[in-house]
Amino acid sequence: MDIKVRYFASLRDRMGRSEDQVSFDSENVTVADLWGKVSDEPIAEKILVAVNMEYTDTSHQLKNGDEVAFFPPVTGG
Amino acid sequence: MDIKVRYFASLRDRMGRSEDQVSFDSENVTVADLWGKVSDEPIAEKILVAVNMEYTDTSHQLKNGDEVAFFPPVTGG
Amino acid sequence: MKVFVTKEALDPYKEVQEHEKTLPAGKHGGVVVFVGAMRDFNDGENVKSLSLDHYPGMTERHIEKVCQEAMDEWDVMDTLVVHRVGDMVPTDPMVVVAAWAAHRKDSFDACRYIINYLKERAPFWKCEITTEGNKHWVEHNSEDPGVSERKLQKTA
Amino acid sequence: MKVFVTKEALDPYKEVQEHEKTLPAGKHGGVVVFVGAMRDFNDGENVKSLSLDHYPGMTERHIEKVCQEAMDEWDVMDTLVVHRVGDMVPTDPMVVVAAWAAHRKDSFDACRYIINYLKERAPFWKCEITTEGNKHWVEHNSEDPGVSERKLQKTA
Repeated sequence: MDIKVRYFASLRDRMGRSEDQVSFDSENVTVADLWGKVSDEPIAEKILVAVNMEYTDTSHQLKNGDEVAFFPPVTGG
Repeated sequence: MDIKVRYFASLRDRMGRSEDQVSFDSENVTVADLWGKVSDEPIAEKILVAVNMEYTDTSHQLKNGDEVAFFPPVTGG
Repeated sequence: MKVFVTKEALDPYKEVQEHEKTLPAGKHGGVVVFVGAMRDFNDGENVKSLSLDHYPGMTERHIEKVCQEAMDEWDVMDTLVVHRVGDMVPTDPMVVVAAWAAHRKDSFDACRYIINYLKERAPFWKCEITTEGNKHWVEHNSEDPGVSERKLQKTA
Repeated sequence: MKVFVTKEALDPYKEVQEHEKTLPAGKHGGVVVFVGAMRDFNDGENVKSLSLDHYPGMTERHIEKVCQEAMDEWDVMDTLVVHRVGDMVPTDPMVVVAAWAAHRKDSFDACRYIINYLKERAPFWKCEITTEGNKHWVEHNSEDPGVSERKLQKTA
Protein backbone atom coordinates (compact mmCIF):
# COMPACT_ATOMS: atom_id res chain seq x y z
CA MET A 1 0.00 0.00 0.00
CA ASP A 2 1.47 3.35 -1.11
CA ILE A 3 0.66 6.59 0.66
CA LYS A 4 1.67 10.12 -0.25
CA VAL A 5 2.27 12.32 2.81
CA ARG A 6 2.34 16.12 2.76
CA TYR A 7 3.41 18.65 5.41
CA PHE A 8 2.54 22.34 5.53
CA ALA A 9 3.64 25.55 7.23
CA SER A 10 5.50 25.24 10.57
CA LEU A 11 5.21 21.45 10.44
CA ARG A 12 6.98 21.36 7.07
CA ASP A 13 9.79 23.44 8.62
CA ARG A 14 9.99 21.05 11.57
CA MET A 15 9.96 17.93 9.36
CA GLY A 16 12.57 19.49 7.09
CA ARG A 17 10.66 18.31 4.00
CA SER A 18 7.35 18.96 2.29
CA GLU A 19 6.39 15.39 1.44
CA ASP A 20 7.09 11.67 1.81
CA GLN A 21 6.15 8.55 -0.11
CA VAL A 22 5.49 5.72 2.35
CA SER A 23 4.85 2.02 1.58
CA PHE A 24 3.21 -0.54 3.88
CA ASP A 25 3.04 -4.32 3.45
CA SER A 26 -0.08 -4.50 5.62
CA GLU A 27 -3.48 -3.33 4.38
CA ASN A 28 -4.52 -2.45 7.94
CA VAL A 29 -2.95 0.97 8.49
CA THR A 30 -4.30 4.08 10.27
CA VAL A 31 -3.15 7.69 10.10
CA ALA A 32 -1.55 7.13 13.54
CA ASP A 33 0.49 4.21 12.10
CA LEU A 34 1.57 6.42 9.22
CA TRP A 35 2.72 9.18 11.59
CA GLY A 36 4.76 6.62 13.53
CA LYS A 37 6.60 5.81 10.32
CA VAL A 38 7.45 9.41 9.34
CA SER A 39 8.32 10.82 12.79
CA ASP A 40 9.95 9.69 16.03
CA GLU A 41 7.94 12.21 18.04
CA PRO A 42 4.32 11.83 19.14
CA ILE A 43 1.94 13.85 17.00
CA ALA A 44 1.19 17.24 18.58
CA GLU A 45 -2.38 17.55 19.79
CA LYS A 46 -3.09 20.62 17.69
CA ILE A 47 -1.88 19.08 14.42
CA LEU A 48 -4.69 18.61 11.90
CA VAL A 49 -5.02 15.68 9.53
CA ALA A 50 -6.62 15.49 6.08
CA VAL A 51 -7.00 12.37 3.94
CA ASN A 52 -7.68 13.10 0.29
CA MET A 53 -8.29 16.73 1.22
CA GLU A 54 -11.00 16.00 3.80
CA TYR A 55 -10.48 16.62 7.51
CA THR A 56 -10.30 13.46 9.59
CA ASP A 57 -8.48 12.11 12.65
CA THR A 58 -5.62 9.75 13.42
CA SER A 59 -7.88 6.68 13.71
CA HIS A 60 -8.74 6.99 10.00
CA GLN A 61 -8.10 3.71 8.09
CA LEU A 62 -5.94 4.29 5.00
CA LYS A 63 -6.17 2.67 1.58
CA ASN A 64 -3.75 2.41 -1.31
CA GLY A 65 -3.14 5.72 -3.12
CA ASP A 66 -4.42 7.96 -0.32
CA GLU A 67 -2.92 11.42 0.08
CA VAL A 68 -2.47 12.29 3.75
CA ALA A 69 -1.67 15.82 4.92
CA PHE A 70 -0.49 16.98 8.35
CA PHE A 71 -0.59 20.65 9.23
CA PRO A 72 -0.95 23.15 12.09
CA PRO A 73 -4.16 25.13 12.74
CA VAL A 74 -5.12 27.26 9.75
CA THR A 75 -4.63 31.04 9.81
CA GLY A 76 -5.98 32.43 6.56
CA GLY A 77 -8.17 35.35 5.57
CA MET B 1 -44.62 83.84 15.95
CA ASP B 2 -43.64 82.67 12.46
CA ILE B 3 -43.27 79.03 11.55
CA LYS B 4 -42.06 77.47 8.32
CA VAL B 5 -43.85 74.21 7.53
CA ARG B 6 -42.58 71.59 5.06
CA TYR B 7 -44.25 68.50 3.60
CA PHE B 8 -42.54 65.56 1.94
CA ALA B 9 -43.34 62.59 -0.29
CA SER B 10 -46.97 61.33 -0.33
CA LEU B 11 -47.97 63.97 2.21
CA ARG B 12 -46.74 66.76 -0.09
CA ASP B 13 -48.88 65.25 -2.87
CA ARG B 14 -51.89 65.11 -0.54
CA MET B 15 -51.37 68.69 0.71
CA GLY B 16 -50.89 69.88 -2.88
CA ARG B 17 -47.91 72.02 -1.79
CA SER B 18 -44.41 71.56 -0.40
CA GLU B 19 -44.43 74.28 2.25
CA ASP B 20 -46.38 76.88 4.20
CA GLN B 21 -45.51 79.97 6.20
CA VAL B 22 -47.78 80.18 9.26
CA SER B 23 -48.10 83.03 11.77
CA PHE B 24 -49.55 82.82 15.28
CA ASP B 25 -50.40 85.67 17.64
CA SER B 26 -50.06 83.39 20.68
CA GLU B 27 -46.67 82.22 21.95
CA ASN B 28 -48.25 79.01 23.28
CA VAL B 29 -48.44 76.81 20.21
CA THR B 30 -47.80 73.07 19.78
CA VAL B 31 -47.18 71.03 16.65
CA ALA B 32 -50.78 69.79 16.97
CA ASP B 33 -52.03 73.40 16.89
CA LEU B 34 -49.94 74.04 13.80
CA TRP B 35 -51.38 70.99 12.05
CA GLY B 36 -54.90 72.25 12.82
CA LYS B 37 -54.06 75.45 10.98
CA VAL B 38 -52.67 73.82 7.80
CA SER B 39 -55.15 70.93 7.43
CA ASP B 40 -58.85 70.22 8.04
CA GLU B 41 -58.17 66.53 8.55
CA PRO B 42 -56.81 64.91 11.72
CA ILE B 43 -53.12 64.07 11.43
CA ALA B 44 -52.62 60.44 10.36
CA GLU B 45 -51.14 58.28 13.09
CA LYS B 46 -48.17 57.20 10.98
CA ILE B 47 -47.15 60.76 10.01
CA LEU B 48 -43.77 61.75 11.47
CA VAL B 49 -42.88 65.19 12.77
CA ALA B 50 -39.54 66.98 12.89
CA VAL B 51 -38.84 70.38 14.41
CA ASN B 52 -35.61 71.97 13.24
CA MET B 53 -34.66 68.63 11.70
CA GLU B 54 -35.01 66.60 14.91
CA TYR B 55 -37.75 64.01 15.38
CA THR B 56 -40.38 64.96 17.91
CA ASP B 57 -44.13 64.57 18.48
CA THR B 58 -47.26 66.68 18.18
CA SER B 59 -47.10 67.90 21.80
CA HIS B 60 -43.83 69.75 21.00
CA GLN B 61 -44.02 73.43 21.98
CA LEU B 62 -42.99 75.71 19.09
CA LYS B 63 -41.00 78.92 19.16
CA ASN B 64 -40.56 81.75 16.68
CA GLY B 65 -38.56 80.79 13.59
CA ASP B 66 -38.96 77.02 13.98
CA GLU B 67 -39.01 74.85 10.87
CA VAL B 68 -41.55 72.07 11.21
CA ALA B 69 -41.70 69.12 8.80
CA PHE B 70 -44.45 66.52 8.37
CA PHE B 71 -43.78 63.36 6.42
CA PRO B 72 -44.71 59.67 6.03
CA PRO B 73 -42.51 56.81 7.29
CA VAL B 74 -39.09 56.90 5.66
CA THR B 75 -38.16 54.37 2.96
CA GLY B 76 -34.54 55.00 1.98
CA GLY B 77 -31.49 52.85 1.42
CA MET C 1 -16.52 60.03 8.91
CA LYS C 2 -17.83 61.00 5.51
CA VAL C 3 -21.53 61.34 4.67
CA PHE C 4 -22.95 62.72 1.50
CA VAL C 5 -26.08 62.75 -0.59
CA THR C 6 -25.86 63.19 -4.34
CA LYS C 7 -28.03 63.35 -7.45
CA GLU C 8 -25.13 62.05 -9.55
CA ALA C 9 -24.78 58.42 -10.61
CA LEU C 10 -23.09 56.53 -7.78
CA ASP C 11 -19.89 54.52 -8.35
CA PRO C 12 -19.85 52.75 -4.97
CA TYR C 13 -16.47 51.02 -5.13
CA LYS C 14 -14.76 54.15 -6.44
CA GLU C 15 -16.13 56.03 -3.43
CA VAL C 16 -14.83 53.32 -1.09
CA GLN C 17 -11.38 53.30 -2.69
CA GLU C 18 -11.10 57.10 -2.73
CA HIS C 19 -12.07 57.30 0.93
CA GLU C 20 -9.72 54.50 1.90
CA LYS C 21 -6.81 56.59 0.57
CA THR C 22 -7.50 59.12 3.34
CA LEU C 23 -7.03 56.47 6.07
CA PRO C 24 -3.66 55.67 7.67
CA ALA C 25 -2.11 52.83 5.65
CA GLY C 26 -1.79 49.34 7.09
CA LYS C 27 -3.82 49.96 10.26
CA HIS C 28 -7.15 48.42 9.35
CA GLY C 29 -7.55 44.68 8.96
CA GLY C 30 -10.81 44.75 7.14
CA VAL C 31 -13.60 46.73 5.61
CA VAL C 32 -17.22 45.69 5.20
CA VAL C 33 -19.07 47.38 2.35
CA PHE C 34 -22.81 47.26 1.74
CA VAL C 35 -24.08 48.37 -1.66
CA GLY C 36 -27.84 48.72 -2.01
CA ALA C 37 -29.03 48.65 -5.59
CA MET C 38 -32.43 49.42 -7.00
CA ARG C 39 -34.31 46.19 -7.73
CA ASP C 40 -36.75 45.89 -10.61
CA PHE C 41 -39.48 44.46 -8.39
CA ASN C 42 -41.11 45.37 -5.08
CA ASP C 43 -44.20 43.73 -3.64
CA GLY C 44 -44.86 41.97 -6.93
CA GLU C 45 -45.06 44.95 -9.26
CA ASN C 46 -42.56 45.64 -11.99
CA VAL C 47 -40.72 48.86 -11.36
CA LYS C 48 -39.49 50.87 -14.34
CA SER C 49 -37.89 53.74 -12.52
CA LEU C 50 -37.63 55.20 -9.07
CA SER C 51 -37.40 58.69 -7.68
CA LEU C 52 -35.90 59.18 -4.26
CA ASP C 53 -36.99 62.24 -2.30
CA HIS C 54 -35.11 63.51 0.75
CA TYR C 55 -35.01 66.39 3.26
CA PRO C 56 -31.73 68.22 2.61
CA GLY C 57 -29.92 68.91 5.86
CA MET C 58 -32.01 66.60 8.04
CA THR C 59 -31.05 63.57 5.98
CA GLU C 60 -27.31 64.16 6.31
CA ARG C 61 -27.64 65.02 10.00
CA HIS C 62 -29.38 61.76 10.82
CA ILE C 63 -27.00 59.61 8.78
CA GLU C 64 -24.12 61.28 10.65
CA LYS C 65 -25.78 60.47 13.96
CA VAL C 66 -26.16 56.82 13.02
CA CYS C 67 -22.50 56.65 11.97
CA GLN C 68 -21.45 58.30 15.22
CA GLU C 69 -23.47 55.77 17.21
CA ALA C 70 -21.74 52.94 15.34
CA MET C 71 -18.32 54.48 16.02
CA ASP C 72 -19.18 54.86 19.72
CA GLU C 73 -20.41 51.26 20.00
CA TRP C 74 -17.70 49.42 18.04
CA ASP C 75 -13.97 49.83 17.54
CA VAL C 76 -14.23 51.35 14.08
CA MET C 77 -11.57 53.47 12.39
CA ASP C 78 -13.83 55.25 9.94
CA THR C 79 -17.16 55.07 8.13
CA LEU C 80 -18.43 56.22 4.75
CA VAL C 81 -21.99 56.67 3.52
CA VAL C 82 -22.93 57.94 0.08
CA HIS C 83 -26.63 57.97 -0.77
CA ARG C 84 -28.08 58.81 -4.14
CA VAL C 85 -31.31 60.78 -4.54
CA GLY C 86 -33.45 61.81 -7.51
CA ASP C 87 -34.32 59.63 -10.51
CA MET C 88 -32.77 56.23 -11.10
CA VAL C 89 -33.43 52.99 -12.95
CA PRO C 90 -33.13 49.28 -11.99
CA THR C 91 -29.56 48.14 -11.23
CA ASP C 92 -28.47 51.68 -10.28
CA PRO C 93 -26.56 51.62 -7.00
CA MET C 94 -28.53 53.70 -4.49
CA VAL C 95 -26.43 53.62 -1.35
CA VAL C 96 -22.98 52.54 -0.23
CA VAL C 97 -21.99 52.06 3.41
CA ALA C 98 -18.44 51.14 4.44
CA ALA C 99 -16.90 50.55 7.87
CA TRP C 100 -13.16 50.06 8.40
CA ALA C 101 -11.81 48.40 11.54
CA ALA C 102 -8.80 46.52 12.85
CA HIS C 103 -11.01 43.47 13.47
CA ARG C 104 -13.65 42.24 11.09
CA LYS C 105 -16.35 41.72 13.72
CA ASP C 106 -16.41 45.47 14.35
CA SER C 107 -16.60 46.18 10.61
CA PHE C 108 -19.57 43.83 10.16
CA ASP C 109 -21.47 45.06 13.20
CA ALA C 110 -20.92 48.74 12.40
CA CYS C 111 -21.80 48.45 8.70
CA ARG C 112 -24.98 46.54 9.45
CA TYR C 113 -25.99 48.97 12.18
CA ILE C 114 -25.48 51.95 9.89
CA ILE C 115 -27.52 50.65 6.96
CA ASN C 116 -30.34 49.45 9.24
CA TYR C 117 -30.70 52.62 11.27
CA LEU C 118 -30.11 54.83 8.25
CA LYS C 119 -33.10 53.09 6.66
CA GLU C 120 -35.12 53.49 9.81
CA ARG C 121 -34.35 57.13 10.58
CA ALA C 122 -32.85 59.07 7.67
CA PRO C 123 -35.57 60.94 5.76
CA PHE C 124 -35.68 59.39 2.29
CA TRP C 125 -38.84 58.41 0.42
CA LYS C 126 -39.00 56.08 -2.56
CA CYS C 127 -41.51 56.73 -5.33
CA GLU C 128 -41.81 53.90 -7.83
CA ILE C 129 -42.97 54.18 -11.44
CA THR C 130 -44.19 50.76 -12.60
CA THR C 131 -43.93 49.41 -16.16
CA GLU C 132 -47.72 50.00 -16.35
CA GLY C 133 -47.05 53.71 -15.71
CA ASN C 134 -48.42 53.79 -12.16
CA LYS C 135 -46.64 56.06 -9.72
CA HIS C 136 -46.75 55.19 -6.07
CA TRP C 137 -44.91 56.03 -2.91
CA VAL C 138 -43.38 53.04 -1.16
CA GLU C 139 -45.10 52.78 2.22
CA HIS C 140 -42.59 50.76 4.20
CA ASN C 141 -39.15 49.23 3.92
CA SER C 142 -38.38 45.56 4.31
CA GLU C 143 -37.05 44.70 7.75
CA ASP C 144 -33.82 43.11 8.88
CA PRO C 145 -35.19 40.94 11.70
CA GLY C 146 -31.70 40.24 13.03
CA VAL C 147 -31.25 43.86 13.96
CA SER C 148 -34.75 44.45 15.27
CA GLU C 149 -34.29 41.60 17.73
CA ARG C 150 -30.92 42.97 18.69
CA LYS C 151 -32.38 46.37 19.41
CA LEU C 152 -35.09 44.85 21.59
CA GLN C 153 -32.45 42.99 23.53
CA LYS C 154 -30.43 46.15 24.01
CA THR C 155 -33.30 48.25 25.25
CA ALA C 156 -34.81 45.48 27.39
CA MET D 1 -20.45 30.61 -7.05
CA LYS D 2 -16.89 31.61 -7.86
CA VAL D 3 -13.90 30.67 -5.72
CA PHE D 4 -10.30 31.20 -6.62
CA VAL D 5 -6.87 31.44 -5.13
CA THR D 6 -4.20 33.55 -6.78
CA LYS D 7 -0.59 34.65 -6.39
CA GLU D 8 -1.33 37.85 -8.29
CA ALA D 9 -2.03 41.20 -6.61
CA LEU D 10 -5.71 41.32 -5.69
CA ASP D 11 -7.96 44.16 -6.87
CA PRO D 12 -10.97 43.31 -4.70
CA TYR D 13 -13.52 45.76 -6.06
CA LYS D 14 -12.63 44.95 -9.65
CA GLU D 15 -13.28 41.26 -8.88
CA VAL D 16 -16.65 42.15 -7.33
CA GLN D 17 -17.68 44.31 -10.27
CA GLU D 18 -16.56 41.75 -12.87
CA HIS D 19 -18.47 39.00 -11.11
CA GLU D 20 -21.56 41.14 -10.70
CA LYS D 21 -21.74 41.47 -14.51
CA THR D 22 -22.42 37.72 -14.70
CA LEU D 23 -25.54 38.03 -12.48
CA PRO D 24 -29.04 38.70 -13.83
CA ALA D 25 -29.51 42.48 -13.81
CA GLY D 26 -31.88 44.16 -11.37
CA LYS D 27 -32.65 41.07 -9.28
CA HIS D 28 -30.44 41.61 -6.26
CA GLY D 29 -31.18 44.36 -3.79
CA GLY D 30 -27.83 44.37 -2.12
CA VAL D 31 -24.34 43.02 -1.86
CA VAL D 32 -22.14 42.80 1.20
CA VAL D 33 -18.42 42.77 0.53
CA PHE D 34 -15.70 41.99 3.04
CA VAL D 35 -12.13 42.91 2.13
CA GLY D 36 -9.43 41.61 4.46
CA ALA D 37 -6.18 43.51 4.17
CA MET D 38 -2.82 42.72 5.63
CA ARG D 39 -2.21 44.81 8.72
CA ASP D 40 1.27 46.00 9.71
CA PHE D 41 0.91 44.70 13.25
CA ASN D 42 -0.09 41.44 14.91
CA ASP D 43 0.24 40.64 18.61
CA GLY D 44 2.38 43.74 19.10
CA GLU D 45 5.17 42.99 16.62
CA ASN D 46 5.78 45.08 13.52
CA VAL D 47 5.25 43.03 10.41
CA LYS D 48 7.28 43.91 7.32
CA SER D 49 5.94 41.28 4.97
CA LEU D 50 3.81 38.17 5.00
CA SER D 51 3.85 34.93 3.09
CA LEU D 52 0.67 32.94 2.86
CA ASP D 53 0.97 29.18 2.33
CA HIS D 54 -1.94 27.02 1.20
CA TYR D 55 -2.82 23.46 0.13
CA PRO D 56 -3.80 23.70 -3.56
CA GLY D 57 -7.00 21.77 -4.19
CA MET D 58 -8.00 21.33 -0.55
CA THR D 59 -8.14 25.09 0.00
CA GLU D 60 -10.52 25.72 -2.90
CA ARG D 61 -12.65 22.69 -2.00
CA HIS D 62 -13.22 23.89 1.55
CA ILE D 63 -13.97 27.47 0.55
CA GLU D 64 -16.54 26.09 -1.90
CA LYS D 65 -18.11 24.03 0.88
CA VAL D 66 -18.41 27.07 3.13
CA CYS D 67 -20.00 29.07 0.29
CA GLN D 68 -22.42 26.22 -0.41
CA GLU D 69 -23.41 26.08 3.26
CA ALA D 70 -24.10 29.83 3.19
CA MET D 71 -26.21 29.46 0.04
CA ASP D 72 -28.16 26.59 1.63
CA GLU D 73 -28.78 28.54 4.84
CA TRP D 74 -29.70 31.96 3.44
CA ASP D 75 -31.54 33.23 0.38
CA VAL D 76 -28.42 34.25 -1.53
CA MET D 77 -28.18 34.68 -5.30
CA ASP D 78 -24.44 34.22 -5.60
CA THR D 79 -21.15 34.37 -3.75
CA LEU D 80 -17.58 35.25 -4.68
CA VAL D 81 -14.34 34.51 -2.85
CA VAL D 82 -10.90 35.47 -4.11
CA HIS D 83 -7.98 34.73 -1.80
CA ARG D 84 -4.42 35.78 -2.40
CA VAL D 85 -1.47 33.53 -1.49
CA GLY D 86 2.31 33.96 -1.60
CA ASP D 87 4.25 37.06 -0.61
CA MET D 88 2.59 40.34 0.24
CA VAL D 89 3.22 43.58 2.14
CA PRO D 90 1.13 45.68 4.57
CA THR D 91 -2.02 47.22 3.02
CA ASP D 92 -2.20 44.50 0.33
CA PRO D 93 -5.74 43.12 0.11
CA MET D 94 -5.58 39.42 1.02
CA VAL D 95 -9.15 38.22 0.61
CA VAL D 96 -12.44 39.45 -0.78
CA VAL D 97 -15.80 37.84 0.01
CA ALA D 98 -19.04 39.02 -1.58
CA ALA D 99 -22.63 37.80 -1.18
CA TRP D 100 -25.48 39.06 -3.35
CA ALA D 101 -29.11 38.71 -2.23
CA ALA D 102 -32.54 40.22 -2.75
CA HIS D 103 -32.62 41.24 0.93
CA ARG D 104 -29.70 42.71 2.77
CA LYS D 105 -30.04 40.54 5.88
CA ASP D 106 -29.21 37.49 3.78
CA SER D 107 -26.20 39.28 2.25
CA PHE D 108 -24.82 40.21 5.67
CA ASP D 109 -25.38 36.80 7.25
CA ALA D 110 -23.93 34.90 4.29
CA CYS D 111 -20.86 37.12 3.87
CA ARG D 112 -20.03 36.94 7.57
CA TYR D 113 -20.53 33.18 7.65
CA ILE D 114 -18.24 32.68 4.67
CA ILE D 115 -15.32 34.76 5.96
CA ASN D 116 -15.59 33.23 9.44
CA TYR D 117 -15.74 29.60 8.38
CA LEU D 118 -13.23 30.14 5.59
CA LYS D 119 -10.83 31.36 8.27
CA GLU D 120 -11.66 28.42 10.48
CA ARG D 121 -11.47 25.63 7.90
CA ALA D 122 -9.72 26.59 4.67
CA PRO D 123 -6.05 25.55 4.79
CA PHE D 124 -4.04 28.77 4.71
CA TRP D 125 -1.08 29.56 6.93
CA LYS D 126 0.37 33.01 7.55
CA CYS D 127 4.10 33.44 7.99
CA GLU D 128 5.12 36.91 9.16
CA ILE D 129 8.47 38.59 8.63
CA THR D 130 8.93 41.31 11.27
CA THR D 131 10.83 44.56 10.77
CA GLU D 132 13.54 43.01 12.99
CA GLY D 133 13.88 40.23 10.40
CA ASN D 134 12.27 37.48 12.48
CA LYS D 135 10.20 34.96 10.57
CA HIS D 136 7.39 33.22 12.40
CA TRP D 137 4.28 31.27 11.62
CA VAL D 138 1.10 32.79 13.00
CA GLU D 139 -0.31 30.26 15.48
CA HIS D 140 -3.95 31.30 15.60
CA ASN D 141 -6.40 33.73 14.07
CA SER D 142 -8.35 36.36 15.96
CA GLU D 143 -11.90 35.26 16.70
CA ASP D 144 -15.23 36.78 15.76
CA PRO D 145 -17.09 36.07 19.01
CA GLY D 146 -20.45 36.91 17.43
CA VAL D 147 -20.17 33.93 15.15
CA SER D 148 -18.70 31.52 17.68
CA GLU D 149 -21.67 32.13 19.95
CA ARG D 150 -24.00 31.70 17.04
CA LYS D 151 -22.47 28.36 16.17
CA LEU D 152 -22.79 27.14 19.75
CA GLN D 153 -26.44 28.08 19.73
CA LYS D 154 -27.01 26.26 16.47
CA THR D 155 -25.35 23.05 17.55
CA ALA D 156 -26.84 23.13 21.07
